[in-house]
Amino acid sequence: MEKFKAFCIFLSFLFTFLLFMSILSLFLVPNPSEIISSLKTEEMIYSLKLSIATSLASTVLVILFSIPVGYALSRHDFIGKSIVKSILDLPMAFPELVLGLALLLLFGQSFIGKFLESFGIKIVFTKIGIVIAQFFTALPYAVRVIYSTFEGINPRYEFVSRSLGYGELETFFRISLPLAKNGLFASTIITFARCMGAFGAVLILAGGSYMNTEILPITLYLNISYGNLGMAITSGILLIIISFIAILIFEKFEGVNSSNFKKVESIRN
Amino acid sequence: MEKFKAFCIFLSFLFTFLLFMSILSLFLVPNPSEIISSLKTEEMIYSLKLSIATSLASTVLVILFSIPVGYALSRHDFIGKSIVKSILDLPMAFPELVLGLALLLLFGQSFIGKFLESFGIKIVFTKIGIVIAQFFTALPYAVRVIYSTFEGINPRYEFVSRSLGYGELETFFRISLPLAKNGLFASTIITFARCMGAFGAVLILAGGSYMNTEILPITLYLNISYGNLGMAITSGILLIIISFIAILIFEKFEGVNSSNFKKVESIRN
Amino acid sequence: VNENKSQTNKQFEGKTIIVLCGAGLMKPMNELITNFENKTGAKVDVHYGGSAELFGILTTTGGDVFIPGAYKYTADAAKRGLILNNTIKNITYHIPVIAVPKNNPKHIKNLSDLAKPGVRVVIGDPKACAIGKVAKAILEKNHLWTNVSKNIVVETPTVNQLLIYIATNQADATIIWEDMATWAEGKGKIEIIKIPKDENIIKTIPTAVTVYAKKDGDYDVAMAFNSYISSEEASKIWKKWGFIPYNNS
Amino acid sequence: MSKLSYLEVKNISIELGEFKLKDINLKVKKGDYLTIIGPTGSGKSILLETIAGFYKPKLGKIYLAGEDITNLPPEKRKMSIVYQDYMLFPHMTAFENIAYGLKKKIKSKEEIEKRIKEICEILNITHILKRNVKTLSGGEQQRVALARALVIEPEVLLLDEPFSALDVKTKENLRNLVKKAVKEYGTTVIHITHDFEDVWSLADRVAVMKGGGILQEGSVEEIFYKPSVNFVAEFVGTNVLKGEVIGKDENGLTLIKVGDTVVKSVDMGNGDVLISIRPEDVVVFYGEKRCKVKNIRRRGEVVEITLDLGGETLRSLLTPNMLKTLNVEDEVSISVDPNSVRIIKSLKQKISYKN
Amino acid sequence: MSKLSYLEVKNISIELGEFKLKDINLKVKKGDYLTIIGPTGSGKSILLETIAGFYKPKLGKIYLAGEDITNLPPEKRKMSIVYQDYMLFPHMTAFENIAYGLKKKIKSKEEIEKRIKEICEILNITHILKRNVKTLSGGEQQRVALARALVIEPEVLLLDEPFSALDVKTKENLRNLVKKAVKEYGTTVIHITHDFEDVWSLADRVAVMKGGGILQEGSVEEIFYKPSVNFVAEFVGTNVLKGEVIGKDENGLTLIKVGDTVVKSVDMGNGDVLISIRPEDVVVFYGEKRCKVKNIRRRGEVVEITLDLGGETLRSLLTPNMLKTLNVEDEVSISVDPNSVRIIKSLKQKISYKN
Ligand SMILES: Nc1ncnc2c1ncn2[C@@H]1O[C@H](COP(=O)(O)OP(=O)(O)OP(=O)(O)O)[C@@H](O)[C@H]1O
Ligand SMILES: Nc1ncnc2c1ncn2[C@@H]1O[C@H](COP(=O)(O)OP(=O)(O)OP(=O)(O)O)[C@@H](O)[C@H]1O
Ligand SMILES: [Mg+2]
Ligand SMILES: [Mg+2]
Repeated sequence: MEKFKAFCIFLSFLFTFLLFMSILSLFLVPNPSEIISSLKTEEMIYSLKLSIATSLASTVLVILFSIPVGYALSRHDFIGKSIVKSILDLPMAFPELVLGLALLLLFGQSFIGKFLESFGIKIVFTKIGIVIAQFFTALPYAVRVIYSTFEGINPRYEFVSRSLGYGELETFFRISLPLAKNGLFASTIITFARCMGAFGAVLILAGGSYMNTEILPITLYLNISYGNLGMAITSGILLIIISFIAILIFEKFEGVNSSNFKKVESIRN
Repeated sequence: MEKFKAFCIFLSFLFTFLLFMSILSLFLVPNPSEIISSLKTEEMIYSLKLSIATSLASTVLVILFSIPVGYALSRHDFIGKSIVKSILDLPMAFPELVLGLALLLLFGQSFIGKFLESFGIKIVFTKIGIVIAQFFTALPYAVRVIYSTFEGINPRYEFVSRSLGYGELETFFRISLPLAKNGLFASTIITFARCMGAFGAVLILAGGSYMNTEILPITLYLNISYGNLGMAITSGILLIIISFIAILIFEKFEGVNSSNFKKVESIRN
Repeated sequence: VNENKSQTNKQFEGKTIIVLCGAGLMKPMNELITNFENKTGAKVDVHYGGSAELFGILTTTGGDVFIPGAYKYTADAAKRGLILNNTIKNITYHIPVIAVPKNNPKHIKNLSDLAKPGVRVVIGDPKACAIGKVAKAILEKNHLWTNVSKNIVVETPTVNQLLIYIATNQADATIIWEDMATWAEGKGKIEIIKIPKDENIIKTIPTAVTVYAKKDGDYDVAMAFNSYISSEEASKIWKKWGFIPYNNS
Repeated sequence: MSKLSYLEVKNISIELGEFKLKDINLKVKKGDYLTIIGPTGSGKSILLETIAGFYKPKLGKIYLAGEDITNLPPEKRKMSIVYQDYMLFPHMTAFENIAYGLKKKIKSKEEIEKRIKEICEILNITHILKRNVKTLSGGEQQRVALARALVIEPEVLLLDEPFSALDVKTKENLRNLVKKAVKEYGTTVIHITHDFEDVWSLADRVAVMKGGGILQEGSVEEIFYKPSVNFVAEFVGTNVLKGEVIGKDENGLTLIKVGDTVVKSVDMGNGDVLISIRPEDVVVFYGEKRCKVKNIRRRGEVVEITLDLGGETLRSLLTPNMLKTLNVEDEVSISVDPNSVRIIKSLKQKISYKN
Repeated sequence: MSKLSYLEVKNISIELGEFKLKDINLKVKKGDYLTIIGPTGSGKSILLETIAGFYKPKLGKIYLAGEDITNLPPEKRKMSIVYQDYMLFPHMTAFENIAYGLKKKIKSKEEIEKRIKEICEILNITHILKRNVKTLSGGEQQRVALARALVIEPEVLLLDEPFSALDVKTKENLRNLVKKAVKEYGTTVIHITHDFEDVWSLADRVAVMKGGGILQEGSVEEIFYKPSVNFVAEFVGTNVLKGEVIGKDENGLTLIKVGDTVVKSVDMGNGDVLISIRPEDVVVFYGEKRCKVKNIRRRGEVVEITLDLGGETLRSLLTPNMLKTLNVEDEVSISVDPNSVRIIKSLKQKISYKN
């Protein structure tokens, strides 16, 4: 068998194994009865529900907004584009604490915050704050991935669609988006995962208050603080399981829809 | 002008503006003299240097490893592939605290940790630990993006290269990699940014020890902890500036090398 | 850190201990460690972090000396049998104060002002962080809890958040530790209002040697370090950085 | 805008890197069939894409039915294009590709399926309709691309080498199909091709491009029988010979001496002239032995022989049956129908005609 | 392994979705030039890619110079391939694409540049060498792909419609180039084409594919003059007629009655037979009026006329000069060289020959 192929597959399994081992050791810390009883607490159920709800909402929002942004960055030229791109990438480099602070300054007692509050939209210390924090945590990743996906698509496809009578917008939805499928998959997975795991920014912007703005990462932190390790690790485990299931479903789904290139390269198997 | 185009560009500018405003407001928290004096402290300089050094090292490592892994996942079929993919994606969903604990369990007083220590490689509470923590924080992103990039490349290119006399490995370096350029750019930017901003996992695995395993996000955290907000935010600002410059350089570089599709679509301008 | 390696014959030459220390104690702790290393030849790996994170590390992989930001965590650790109970020593006092934004927009002068209508109060989550527990206790002691709790906009899991919210004007008042607030006050980010001793509840910051120290064979060094930082000699350094050393004698 | 030109390209200039389209002018009448020929890299595809609206010209205008469409978005131009490299949507099946444009025009599902069924039967691609286009063979892709463009019955059909990947039989069928469809719907067609059979069987008019410019534009007869004295003659394979008008015969036909041979022409002229003769119009027979066979080469179904007329070189196309007795170095005679001998230029000064 | 077959494809079967290559057998001698023809979608490209090593056959073996290469990686097969859709590396300039394979073989930079310069001058692509291949025209891309494959002088050259995007002139030049190169280096070539001119001017042998199988394989003469009685004759455009042997003439030539006409053949036979006649071998003249002109159609340079021989239909190819006086419904006579009339089948039972 070809050595390089073997090496690549070996590496994949190595990292999978390492991660698997480390996740497994997390599972071994509490004893099972502790996990079960933790799962049944009102707090855990609340936090689980809120986590899933906010992450889903944020993921949908992120994808909705990052698609037009990624598309604009790839297809249109405007002045200062590379600065715009860099600024949009930047939050990836922020420790979550900094991002949280920045969002707090933006949406807190600022002009924008007061403006929104006049419409009854409160962001700081609220559930909306959770979504906002998750949104800005994940947006840069999605934009970057979607941008680079559109870069790889020949604009002639869009042109053919338009010459067949479809307008700019219809063409976008019927041609550009489906062609960007791979990148959309990748960015959705990254976004959802990032939203589920977002902690620091949520903590600062939404406060992280018990049974109110409490999502799983905060439950985890709160319970470590309480000294309630069983609860803490259970919320960690729950987080892992939920994310794993979501990602697995998505990966399966991607597998079905993925490119047809592979079917033709029987020599490689 | 086409409405959809205008809308997409508007959104890009809106988010850029929001992020820009929030970053700007961060800059306004400390006063200039505070920034200057903070910048001159030995601690800040140490932390800056260490941040850059470890992030670069981790970025290089992440890219080196994620390329073969992403390639294997895209080009080869093996049993349990979608589980392997899901596990590799999973750490993106971990709050950094969980990732840090998981790594601590893996490399700490465990079999692997002791095994490595017998070779004199200490990971916990060392600079190597920083790199390891950054590595595992960023790896999943890079793997995911690179995987989805390889999915989009017609394997016939690789075949042509091989029929022209190049072996599997040479073909990979001369054809597959350059064709994956867009994705490599994206994942390098994400990786570098993520490594610069990695905090929780680094704190747990490498310990936030003063002037030893202290990188910028830790400087920020430690200084907030004893109330030195000026120093804290200065380190945040430094982090932002460094990352911005790095990303900007990279974006410019990508611009030069990006696809030629755009040159032909003059109708769009 | 330990520049004079040439000198041998020190008591603990070649030994290393791991200290888990609250991030708020970083400045004096750095100095203490340097001194300890020079004196004994031991190497101290210090690991700063939030009390909760330190507690997490302590329960998963351990460390030799445990110095969280508040007594509560030491008590939790003792309950789980992670530390040697007879080694617990208080190092400094931990004094709650009222913190308000620069210029004190709501003109807070004392604890009872926290109950005034329209004052946005943030406090630590009484279950999650030590300052929360103390703040609640203080307010209850002064029969203000019912009224103040109406003004509380958020209860935070970490003490850092409290400082951030006051410094960025998201809230009008909070109760935090004095040692944490002094620096920010010095830089004009916040203002501090002391709470009279009789209204206040003063806490301590403890240190303790863990069960891991015994397992690792670092017990002697850990014990030496544990005594050193609570010693008379150390108390000068604590004072220098604005802490009030606990009167051990 | 005159009624004569339905589609008019006026002074179009475009720059793409080092390549320039220079001052292109074209007029196409409604229902006309224009083929564009020219060497590879001469800018044919770019011109077509410009008409379709993919490139925006630096200078110049494009009019359709009198309306300035230079800045109109492609979806408003009522044109459909078949790309040289097909550009099938890779995320759709063959059927979905073909249905794509139709769905926009018609709502009725049955109607759509009916029309697709019709065109696919003619194009013989019914059996691959359910397939992912990425797995189709070259010729199948080309036919799907053709179906996609034809089925919406556009006002203007732009074809970029639409038959290049097809075998002779299929090509033949498709030519007939396109011819029929075009007649039926009065479609105006611009068709780029390298295959002169396309020109002969389909075109009303021909434009010859080279190096980003149009060298000649005219009817098929004009281009092949009276090519302009430059690259065009060579490109379309017409003989261009120097001759001298030596008088008229009893029927008023011009007598022209070429080398040692005399040919007759319906055209008028005097003095030194350049004449053009299509190789397939030359009859070779054993006669006065005025020309020498220099070369004989089988070219598929036909045979090309090169003759030396005594100074001038003439290519002639024969079917193999004529050839059985002919050998290189044989001396033969030629005869050409006077209608096929055209005087294309008077040589006042003795200029060379090689481009 | 016999010396006769340098490249041997033995019982190759492959399945791709609904399409199957069925039990393919091919033998190619060293230095031979094999063209593969067949309708689109017949599996030509898949066969070529299988030989090159892109697909792994489900069954069967491929031998090169006696060695089993079925499982050999492509880089060890000493073959180079020109893809139907070029597959130029998009991240390289034209020069880098061409140099790619060469760099692996030769180290000297000067030598590489020299060789590339040589081939590019012949292919006339010197001026585009520095360009990004994504901006090249179809024909330019095709020539670059050809250069990339030719320049490394492979043992076996696999060409998938290598001239389809080129104009007549360029195509002509490239045929000569390939011919020369192949002769010079003794390269073995397998060439897929839809253009019979490629077959006539290049091929030693021809294979005709349909529906995933090879219908006939033989020399060019065999395929065109003695097509197997099925799809092949139709595909290569040969007339297949029913006739009856009625005796011999004084020269020993077989006399065959077809409809109302009698033709002579060099082949032996008796009773009812099927004969094949190439359209271009039929001479039409005004004579005994045994056949009727049914249809006249200009096909590029030539004209195809369909004749009714009294029951049997015969197509004939003429050059236009022959045609000036011919009209539909005219009654004419035909003559065919006996060498061009081939008996391809004796009809014991009166079977129909239409596939
Ligand atoms: N984006 C571009 N930048 C630079 N040059 C270009 C670009 N696009 C096309 N060209 C060049 O312009 C010339 C004309 O290209 P075009 O595709 O129109 O040729 P064509 O006449 O269609 O040729 P073919 O018959 O080979 O398809 C070619 O030399 C091509 O390389
Ligand atoms: N991966 C695949 N899955 C299913 N069918 C396939 C696949 N690849 C090719 N085919 C089908 O196999 C048949 C043969 O394909 P191939 O490309 O060999 O045709 P071809 O003879 O080269 O035709 P053309 O002359 O049009 O290039 C086609 O009908 C094609 O659609
Ligand atoms: Mg073209
Ligand atoms: Mg093919």
